[in-house]
Parts: sequence; structure tokens; C-alpha cells
Amino acid sequence: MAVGLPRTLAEGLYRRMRLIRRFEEEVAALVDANEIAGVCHEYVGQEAVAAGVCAALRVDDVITSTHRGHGHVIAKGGEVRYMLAELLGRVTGYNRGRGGSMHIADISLGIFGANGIVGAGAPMACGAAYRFKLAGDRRVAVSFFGDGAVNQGVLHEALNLAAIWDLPVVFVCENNLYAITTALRAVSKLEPHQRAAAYGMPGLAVDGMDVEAVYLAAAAAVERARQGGGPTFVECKTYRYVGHYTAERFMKLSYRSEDEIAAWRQRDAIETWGRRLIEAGLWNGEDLAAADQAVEQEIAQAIAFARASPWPESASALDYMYSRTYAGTPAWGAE
Amino acid sequence: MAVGLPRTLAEGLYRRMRLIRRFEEEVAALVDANEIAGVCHEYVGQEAVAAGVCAALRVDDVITSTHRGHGHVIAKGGEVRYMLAELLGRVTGYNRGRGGSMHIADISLGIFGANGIVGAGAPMACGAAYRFKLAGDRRVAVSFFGDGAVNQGVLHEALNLAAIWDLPVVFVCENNLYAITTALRAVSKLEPHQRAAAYGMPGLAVDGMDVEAVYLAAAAAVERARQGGGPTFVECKTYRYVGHYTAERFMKLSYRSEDEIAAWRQRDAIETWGRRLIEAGLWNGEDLAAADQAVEQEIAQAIAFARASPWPESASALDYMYSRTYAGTPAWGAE
Amino acid sequence: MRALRYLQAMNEAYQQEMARDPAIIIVGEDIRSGIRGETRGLLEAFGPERVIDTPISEAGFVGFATGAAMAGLRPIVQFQVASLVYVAFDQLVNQAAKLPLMLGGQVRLPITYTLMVAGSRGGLAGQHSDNPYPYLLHAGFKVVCPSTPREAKGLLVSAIREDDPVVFLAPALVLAQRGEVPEEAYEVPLGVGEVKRAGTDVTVVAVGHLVGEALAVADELAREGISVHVWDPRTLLPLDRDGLCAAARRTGRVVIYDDSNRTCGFAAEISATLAERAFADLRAPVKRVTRADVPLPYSAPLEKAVVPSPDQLARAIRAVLAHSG
Amino acid sequence: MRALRYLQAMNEAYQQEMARDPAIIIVGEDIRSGIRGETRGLLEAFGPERVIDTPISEAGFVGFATGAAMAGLRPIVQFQVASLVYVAFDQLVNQAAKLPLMLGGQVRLPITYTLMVAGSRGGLAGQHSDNPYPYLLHAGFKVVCPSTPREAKGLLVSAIREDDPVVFLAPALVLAQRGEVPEEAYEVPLGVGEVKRAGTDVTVVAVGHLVGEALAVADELAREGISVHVWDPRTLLPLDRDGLCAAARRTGRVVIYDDSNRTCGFAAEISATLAERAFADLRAPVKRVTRADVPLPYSAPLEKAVVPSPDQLARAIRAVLAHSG
Ligand SMILES: Cc1ncc(C[n+]2csc(CCOP(=O)(O)OP(=O)(O)O)c2C)c(N)n1
Ligand SMILES: Cc1ncc(C[n+]2csc(CCOP(=O)(O)OP(=O)(O)O)c2C)c(N)n1
Ligand SMILES: [Mg+2]
Ligand SMILES: [Mg+2]
Repeated sequence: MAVGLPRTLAEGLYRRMRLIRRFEEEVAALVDANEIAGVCHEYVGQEAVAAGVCAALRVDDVITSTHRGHGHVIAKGGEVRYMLAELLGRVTGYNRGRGGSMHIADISLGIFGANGIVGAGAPMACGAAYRFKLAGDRRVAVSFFGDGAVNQGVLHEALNLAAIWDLPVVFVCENNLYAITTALRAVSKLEPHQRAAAYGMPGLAVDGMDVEAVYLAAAAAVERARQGGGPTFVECKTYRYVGHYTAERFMKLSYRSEDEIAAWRQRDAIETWGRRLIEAGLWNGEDLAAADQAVEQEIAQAIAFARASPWPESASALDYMYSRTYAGTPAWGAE
Repeated sequence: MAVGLPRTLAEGLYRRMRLIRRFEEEVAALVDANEIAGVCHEYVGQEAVAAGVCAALRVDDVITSTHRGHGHVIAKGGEVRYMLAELLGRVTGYNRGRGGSMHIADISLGIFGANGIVGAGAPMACGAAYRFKLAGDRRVAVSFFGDGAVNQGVLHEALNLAAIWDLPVVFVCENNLYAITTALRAVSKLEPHQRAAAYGMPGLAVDGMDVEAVYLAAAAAVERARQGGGPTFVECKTYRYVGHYTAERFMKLSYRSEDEIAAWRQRDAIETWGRRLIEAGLWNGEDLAAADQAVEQEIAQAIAFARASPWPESASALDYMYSRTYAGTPAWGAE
Repeated sequence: MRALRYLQAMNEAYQQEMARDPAIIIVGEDIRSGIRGETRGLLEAFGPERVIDTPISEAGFVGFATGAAMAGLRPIVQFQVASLVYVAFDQLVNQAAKLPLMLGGQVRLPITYTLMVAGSRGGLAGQHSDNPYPYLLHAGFKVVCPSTPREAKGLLVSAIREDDPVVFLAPALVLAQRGEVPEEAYEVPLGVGEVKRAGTDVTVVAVGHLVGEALAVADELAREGISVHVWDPRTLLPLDRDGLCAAARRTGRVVIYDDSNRTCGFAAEISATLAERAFADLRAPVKRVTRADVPLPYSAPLEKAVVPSPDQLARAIRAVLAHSG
Repeated sequence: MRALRYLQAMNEAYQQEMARDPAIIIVGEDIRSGIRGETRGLLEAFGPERVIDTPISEAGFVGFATGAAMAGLRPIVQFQVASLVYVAFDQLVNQAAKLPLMLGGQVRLPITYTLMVAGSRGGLAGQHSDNPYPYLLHAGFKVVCPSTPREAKGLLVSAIREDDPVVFLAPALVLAQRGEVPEEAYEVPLGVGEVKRAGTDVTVVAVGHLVGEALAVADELAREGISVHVWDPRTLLPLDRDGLCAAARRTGRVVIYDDSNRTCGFAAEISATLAERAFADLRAPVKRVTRADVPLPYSAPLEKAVVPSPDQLARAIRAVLAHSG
């Protein structure tokens, strides 16, 4: 099967997906090693969505992300060393160690942040898009969210705001079939993209394991938004190979079957895309190995960078709460 | 044009609508006279919706209402004297003077209360319906809300809960074209009933100025719910003749035209239905006059009852906060 | 100087600031028609792009404002009724209030939230009559609650110019009040309280519309020879702790007069602050005269019994005065 | 007596109460799979009609529970994470908390809200780590915050049996704790605090997981000859004011150790209550050792600096002791 994309793009998609996959695998190991605190929601299996969608964006376009945000950040151009530094709680991290996995952001890259609250990023994407529309600078905002978010009130409100004001927003629903242990079919009678019509917004579904299909669908929706055509709802049918979060590996949960997981792994977007690059004659085995090797290096260097980075000072714990502080505000817990 | 309804029902619909209209007119006068505190959201113009829908309900069915709730309460069987006593702040009122217009309720009649917060009653209707479903007693819950509520997150969540659990709920959207001064067309690309499909729920629109049409649509939806067929979204296209609330009469607002108001008044549901009763030979002019006269009496007696009723004791101001109180809880504002 | 009503003072602040800074937009329900007056004329002056009527989607438009601010605008978000913050609570408390720190200082959120008819009165009953500022203070929002038209304009200007989220409460009972207001735009600084009346016997810390009531009670008690010191924090966060402690030290006896619920309310914070910072100067128990811990009942006598009253204040003043400290 | 973990104690309370009363249902996210353990086995024991997995619609299912209660059920509503109450805030504070009074006593709402992993720790960062009880106290909810497995079971049973809405907070840091728990169902009454350690020099009022920390600090200081009296309110509302004042009187010196935000937090309420009711017995400033007024930062050293620490508590104890009152 041929590749219908420009070479650099086609190669870039593979590199990004591979980088996301390996990043998440290393992150899981670092969580187990207690080098990363708390929990991480791994993006493993869904790489094609972030990579495909963000390949359709300009640097000055904006995304809002979710609790499962590492893939989005990498795909939008985030640097893994600053991400790892953040996850290791170092002052060199994107959020200076204040945010961690669920709040990682790089405003300069238009990454408005992962968000720990399901659905919460969507109205922010609308607000940014409104600014773009006023400024007439043809920028676009993409809001990523999961299948579980479609039943959260604020998402409904955001979809309607984007629709009535014809905002340049692309709503990307990553339907991986589950919200933690809750199957989408148990909490919604229709598929996510079928909700879009209620707002007078086009909605479509795409194979989230086919990075080319994701890219083409996203590119069309993004271009439509850029031209002032208004928002689009793009559902990407995908799957997470691993648990809801790193902690799930130590739980005995039976909400999905090993067979189901295996069947999706069969269709792995990264392997598929690598194969297609070779079949299409764009790459040979060595090119692929070299690309993978480059990823290994980038991650190894990033981990080294993060580990070598300093911790934030305790005395700075209240910094950044306000851009202007006043005597006694914010208050410490003890005087 | 003939009347396709049983005589008692057809007559009852007229009486109820007339009672609502006259009740609201008297309420407005009592607000102006400062006998009723605060503001009231008059139901004038929308009578056919409450009357038509509630005529399809059993006494043990449940409704949740809105800030514009007087019509719903009367239509579900509420007694105007207890309503007026409540509005006059008397201890004989439905809520013992605690609630007033925006919270008026009679649980014994399945009136779960007006609600001051747009959309807030909808999930409560789902909860009641869930209880009915568990008990298998074929009761139904109706949730009334306005066109403005369709953009409130909690309504979206409630619609989905009712859909996925096939709850015996009928969602009745009273589309009077405006939310205060905001036109529906400015805040929604589609009509309210077109939102229903997104939840896998049937949605339909009916002429809210035709009480027979409203009744027939509601009866079908209610019966469907009773039989376990799940929820239905019924949009009633209606209009409020007067301001958003009593206070609007003293404001100069231009969000709608006199012509528009006049055009809707032309189609007044009460006059139309009275005419149809006569055309159909069910009533003659005297019958109509007698019915109107009965309404005047009921209201006059209700006002007298309310005025003669005692005020609540200041010392009881914290009563009913809890069914079980503890020393110092709830706390008074001063010790 | 010409006198304006509180709502007109707010309107003038909106007008002058929006004229000054094209990045300012105002978002909310029925803003364009300017029902109450505070937003009247904004649509005509600044057009529909900057004066935005929203659907009834508070969570949505609060998040919208956050995103707009992150992208460079300076939104004003108006809540038609103060207690509507509850439907947008996550977007306020868990998002806007937290993003600047969580993102390590990558964003500033110059957003002003105006909460209208705060506290209400006269029969708006349980769901429309809260004074929700203790919730917002606990969440770390900067909060102002001006008691006069002059301070309303000056604090609204300061709030709009602040590069952080600021909550502006417009108490229902002062909206019609008239008072002298300078014509030009001016700032009343955040974090600075004001002595509204100098006294020597008892200090009353009063908030919002209760400042006026406290002054009336002070006049009354003056006839009995009781000298009441009335202090208005004006900004609830950042709190003018030095001003508060100075006011407390003057008399050593303090009554807090606040119309938010009692438990974990603003009066509790004032009392706890005094216990920590002015303990040695206190000669009597610090008394709270607040709203009772219930939703405001509809009926007039019940409403009156639940809200803080001048009688309660006078009694509390006498009580702390009677205490031999 | 056999020992159970805190989560197991909660599970046993759920099991025994649901077996006792068929009107009880439990509603929330991922209840059936019982991820953490507290809801494990409920689906098997009581079936899908009574053990309900919801969509991610907190406002919706809180309102759902209100309606179900009005229709005769006794819902338990579980929040997967405590700070998720924010997305349901209107349905909680403006609806469930107010309906009984607003409706003039026509309805009782026997609803229990369990808030899991309250306060969190260890890197869950800003949005998942709040202790939101001050918000719920201000709204008038009855609130319990058990510090041991025994009290977790007994207070959960009492909460479920109470005919009013009750919020049950399960602090993240005690969930794994083991302790003796009676097998049968039993009640720990609402509104009754407990002296966790008797002392004579300084009284520490500690909440939730901080009770254990306070006891450890007390042991430490005992070696220096400082005798610390540790009192656990257990129920935050209704507050055991007599128990509180008695604990304060014992020593005349009080430090409040609480992991909610400082401003308008629970510690402020305790301090204000003491100022009103125990002023004459206080010999030193009442000190608050609380969480700082910021979202919990992610990085370990920052997190540590923001949450109340045993060091801060020890320092505060020494400070009030040094005060010559
Ligand atoms: C409003 C809200 N409710 C509940 C949670 C707890 N929670 C975190 S992730 C999650 C599941 C989200 O599922 P989905 O949106 O499908 O995203 P996925 O995890 O599958 O990527 C839940 C319930 C939350 N963070 N926010
Ligand atoms: C959540 C919420 N937002 C705003 C308000 C203020 N408000 C009261 S009624 C109303 C308009 C409601 O319009 P609609 O739902 O169409 O009902 P109608 O008044 O037309 O009957 C608004 C905005 C409110 N009460 N609740
Ligand atoms: Mg999912
Ligand atoms: Mg309407």
C-alpha cells in the first residue's frame, strides 16, 4: 500500500510516533523506579492520533490536552528533555516542576496544557480560537479529549460555543473505548462523532490506528477552520494497550479481555507505518533502524538531562500563584 | 375545527389554562402592590404547555419545574391558595414560606419544585425516574425547562443519563424563543428538539399554542415511558407575552418587537381553545362565562386565604435545614 | 463632584477601561441589553466582537475567558447573579485560579469576574441570595467588595488592570446607592482597607453593604457615648492585615459584621487572623455577626432573622464592651 | 479484634448497610470494578440496579441522587477524587444542601457523598490534591473526616443512616492504614470529637490523616517534657464545640493542624469558635498550621513546603508554649 504523503511528513510521522511510544515506556519504568512521582496516563497505542493531528498544525496553532497528554505535547513539538525534567520534578521542566504529567504545557509552542479534569480544556480552546478569529490571523485551536469526556457538561457547552460563533476549533475525540474501566457503549448510545450534529457541526470518524487517515482528516478540518469555515468534530477510533494509568498494572481488573488488547496491538499504528514506509520504498530496513536509534538517543539524553537538573527551592513553593503578590498573599501554611 | 378529546379533559384543559393565566395576572398585581416580594417569572402565554403536558400525567407521576414554574404547579394539581400563601410568604404556603416563587413545590402531588437554576431540575427527574424503574410501578417523570437550558451542561448530562438507562422521563422544552433578552437563534444553530438525536433519544416539536397538540404529543411520550420505552424530548413552540419577569415592565428593552408579541397573542391558546369548545358544541357562551367565573372565585378565595394566613415565626428561620439537628448546628449569625 | 449610582460607576469603569485597552472583552448573559445598567452602551461603543452575549453556559464561558486570556485578551466575565459561580466552579477554582502556578508562571490570566446582586435581599430566596466570596477566597482568588460608588469604580479599574484573576462583588443592597465619583479613570489599590469612621471603644470590621449599616449603628451608639471604629477591608484578598490589626489595636475589642455564611466564612478568617497577629491587644472575645448557616428563606420575617442585622451588631458591640478584658 | 485497612473498613460499611437497607444505592465512576477496593464485591452482592457505574457526569449524577432521594431511595454518591466535587458544585451546594429548607421540610435527603483520596500526596499535583471540605462546610453540609479504620466504618455507617446529606472524606494518606475494626455494623455518632491523647501543656486540634502525625509529634515532644493534648473533631459539622472548648481549656494553648487551604479554611473556623467561646481561657495566640494558599505543586520539595508538616507543628507548639499568657 502506497504512501500518499510528502516524504518528510511521512518520515516525521514515524519518528514522532516512535518517540511517543518509547517516551511512555521509559516513563512507566521511571514511575516504577519512583523517579517519577504520582501516576502517569500512558499514551501507548494512541500515537497515531496525536502525531497525525498535530502534523496538520502550525507552530502558532494551539492545542488543549488531557490527563493523557504526553503524546499531544510531543506531537506538537514539545521537547522530551523538558518533559522528563518536569516529570522528575526538576526546575528545568516545562512547568518548573510545578505541574507534572497532568499539567505539562509549553505556551510558546501553543501547548495550553494537559488537564487533570476531563473535558476542562475544551472551552479554553474556544477562547483561544475566539482571539484568533478577532485577530484574523488564521490560527486554529485543537481540543483533544477522550470518549469519556463526551458526557461532561462543559464539553457540551464548549461544542456549542464553537458552533454558534463559527470558531476555528477542531475537536479531536480519542475514542479508546473506555473511561478507566467504563465502556463507552455503557454510557453513550451513539458514537462520539454523532454528537456533533446536535450543534450544527460536522462530525466524522476516522481510523485512529492509521496515521495517514488521521492526518488527512485533521488537515481537512484544520484547513476548514483556518478559512473561517468553523469547527469540526473528529473522532479517532483508537485503543490504549496498557492500563488507564501506570498504577493499573498492579491491579487485577477484568473490564477488557486479553484478546481484545491483542487484536488492537495487531494493528499497531507505528509498526504499520514503518512497514508502509518500506513498502513504499521511502525507507529500507537501515533507515528504520536509524530512526529508531535516533529516538533512543534523544530519550537517553533527555533522561540524563532531567536527572542532572536541579530540584526547585522549597522557598519558591508559592511562586507563580500571582503575577503580582502582596504582603502575606499568598499565605504560607504556618507563620 | 372539532375537538378530539373526551369532554371532561377538553373542559379541564380550558379551566386549567384560564386559571394559570388569571393567577399570573393577579400575581403581577400583587408584586406591584408589594404584597409579593422579589420577582415572579410569569407564565402568561405558555399555558397550553403546562396544561397539555400535565393532563397526560397521573397524580403519582413527578415533574421538575423551572424559575417560571407557577403554570406547571397549577397544571399538576397545585392549589392556588397554598401557592399564593407561599408567594405572600405565609406559613400556610406550600413551602411554609421558605421557598417563594422560584422553589414552590408539593411533593405529595409529585411537584418536585420550581428551581432557580436553569437546567438544574433535569437530573433530579432522572433520579426519580430511576426509582420508578426499580420499583416497576410505571410512574413517569417530566422535566420542564426553557430553550435557554439546552446550553447548560447539566441538562446535557441528564439527557444522556435518561437515554443510556432508558429512564421513564419526558423532557419538555418550552421554547419561547428567548432567554431573558437572548434570542435562541443567537445561541443555538439548531432547534432544541434536534439535540435529542445525539443521545439516541426521539425528539419532536409541537405547536405549544395548541393545547390539544401538546396533550397528544405528551400523552404519547408519557405512555412510551410508562411502557418502558425510555425517554422522549418534546419541544413546545410557545411564547411569553410579558417580560422575562415582573421587573421587566419597568425596563426599556428592545430585544423583541411589539409586532412579534402581537402576532403570538393572536394565536392565544386559551381563547382558541374556548372557541373550539364552542364550535365543537361542547360549550355555549354561558358555559364559558361560568368556567371563567369559577376561576375568578377560586383566585379571589385564594388571595383571601393567603392574606388571612399567619407569617412564619422568626425563631423558626433555621427550621428544616436538617431533619436532625445538633447543638449549635445550624448556626445563627450571632450568638 | 457629580454623584453617580453604584451601577453607573461600574459602567463608567467598563467604558473607560475598554476604551483604553482594545484587548478587553466582556462576556456574559444579556450584557448587550444591559438590563441593570452596568453594561449599558458597551455594545454601541465597542461592538459585538468585544461585547459578547453568551448562551446559558457559565462553565463554558468561564473556560472560554481563560483560554482567551491565555491567548492574549483581557476578559471581563460577568455573572448575572453571584451564586451562578457554582455552575462554573471547576473552571474557576480548579482551572483559572490554579493554572498560573501549575504552569510554572507560563501564563498570566488578567481576568475580572464581576458578580452582580451579591447577597440579594427582598425575596429572591435560597438559590439567588448567597454571598459566595468565602468559597472564592478559599480558592485563592483576589476578591474586592466595594461599599460605595467611588470605590466601586476605582476597585473595578484596579481589578481590570491587575494581571491576575480578580473577583469583583457588587452587593445587591448598594447598587442603587449614589455617591461622588471622579470623572476620570482612577485606581483604588487592591489590598488597602479604609477607616470609615474613627472611634475608640469598639472596632467593627464591616464588608460591602454592611459598611453603611455599621456607620448607622455607630451614629446611633454615639448618642449613648459609645465610640465605634468602623473599618472596611474593601479588598478581602489580599487582606490588608496591617490595617486590620491597627484597627483592632485602637480599641482592643472587635466585632466582625459580614453577610456571608458563618462557618468557614470571611468573619472566621478575620477572627483567626486577629487571634494570630493581635492576640495581645485583644481585651474581649472577637465576635462574629454574620448570616446564619442556611439558605436565605423567602418570607420577609425569616429573611430578616437569617441576615446580619443592625440590632445584632449593636448587641454584639455592647457585649464586647461589657467584657472586662 | 481483627485488623482491617481503612478502605476495607469502608467496604464493610457499604456491604453491611446495603444488605440492611434495600433502599440504598451507590452511584459513581468505576464503582463496579472497585479499583481501589472500597466498593469491591458490591456489584456481585447487590446487582447492577443498586451498584451503578455512571458516565463522567458528576453534576448529572449528583442531581440524579437528589431526585432519587426525593423519590425514596438512599443514595451513596462516590467521588473518585475529592476535588471532583467542583464540577458538581451547583448540584451540591445550591441544590442538595438547600432543598430541604427551601421546600419547607417537604423532603429529606438521606444522601452520603464519599470523597476519595482527599488531599492526595506524592505528585498528584494541583487539580487532584485539594481537601475541599471548607467549601462544603460553608455550604452547610454535615461533614465527617475519620482518621482511623474503626472510625471510618462507624462514621460511614452513621452517615448512611443520617436522614440528611452527609459528606464523608477519605484522606489519601490513611487509606492504607490498618487498625482494629469490630465485625458487626456500629455507629460512631456525628458531632462527637475524641481526645486521642491526653496532655497538659498544649492542645492540638488535628483533622484526618494529620491526627496520626500530631500523635507522633506529641510522642517526640514528650521526650522533651512537653505534654501535648491531641483532639480530633472527627465530625467537622456538626462541630463538637463543647469537646473543642474543653480540649482548649485543658491547656489554654491551641494549635490547629489542618490540611485544607488556610484562608477561610477549617482552622479559621476553629480559631474563631475559640475566640468566641473560650477567649477567657486562652493564654496564647491560637495558631493555625495549615496548607498554604496555593494549589499543591507537583515536585516533591515544593509539595512538602506547601502541606502542613510535623516540623511546623512542633515549632508552633513551642511558640505557643513560649508565649507568657
Ligand atoms: C470531571 C472528571 N471526572 C472524573 C475524573 C477522573 N478520571 C480521570 S481520567 C478518567 C477517564 C477518562 O476517560 P476518557 O475521557 O475516555 O480518556 P482516556 O483515559 O480513555 O484517555 C476519569 C474518570 C476526572 N479527572 N475528571
Ligand atoms: C445556570 C443559570 N444561569 C443563569 C441564570 C439567570 N437566568 C434566570 S432565567 C434565565 C433565562 C432562562 O431562559 P429559558 O431557559 O429560555 O427560560 P424562560 O425564562 O424563557 O422561560 C437566566 C439566564 C440562572 N437562573 N441559572
Ligand atoms: Mg477513553
Ligand atoms: Mg426561553
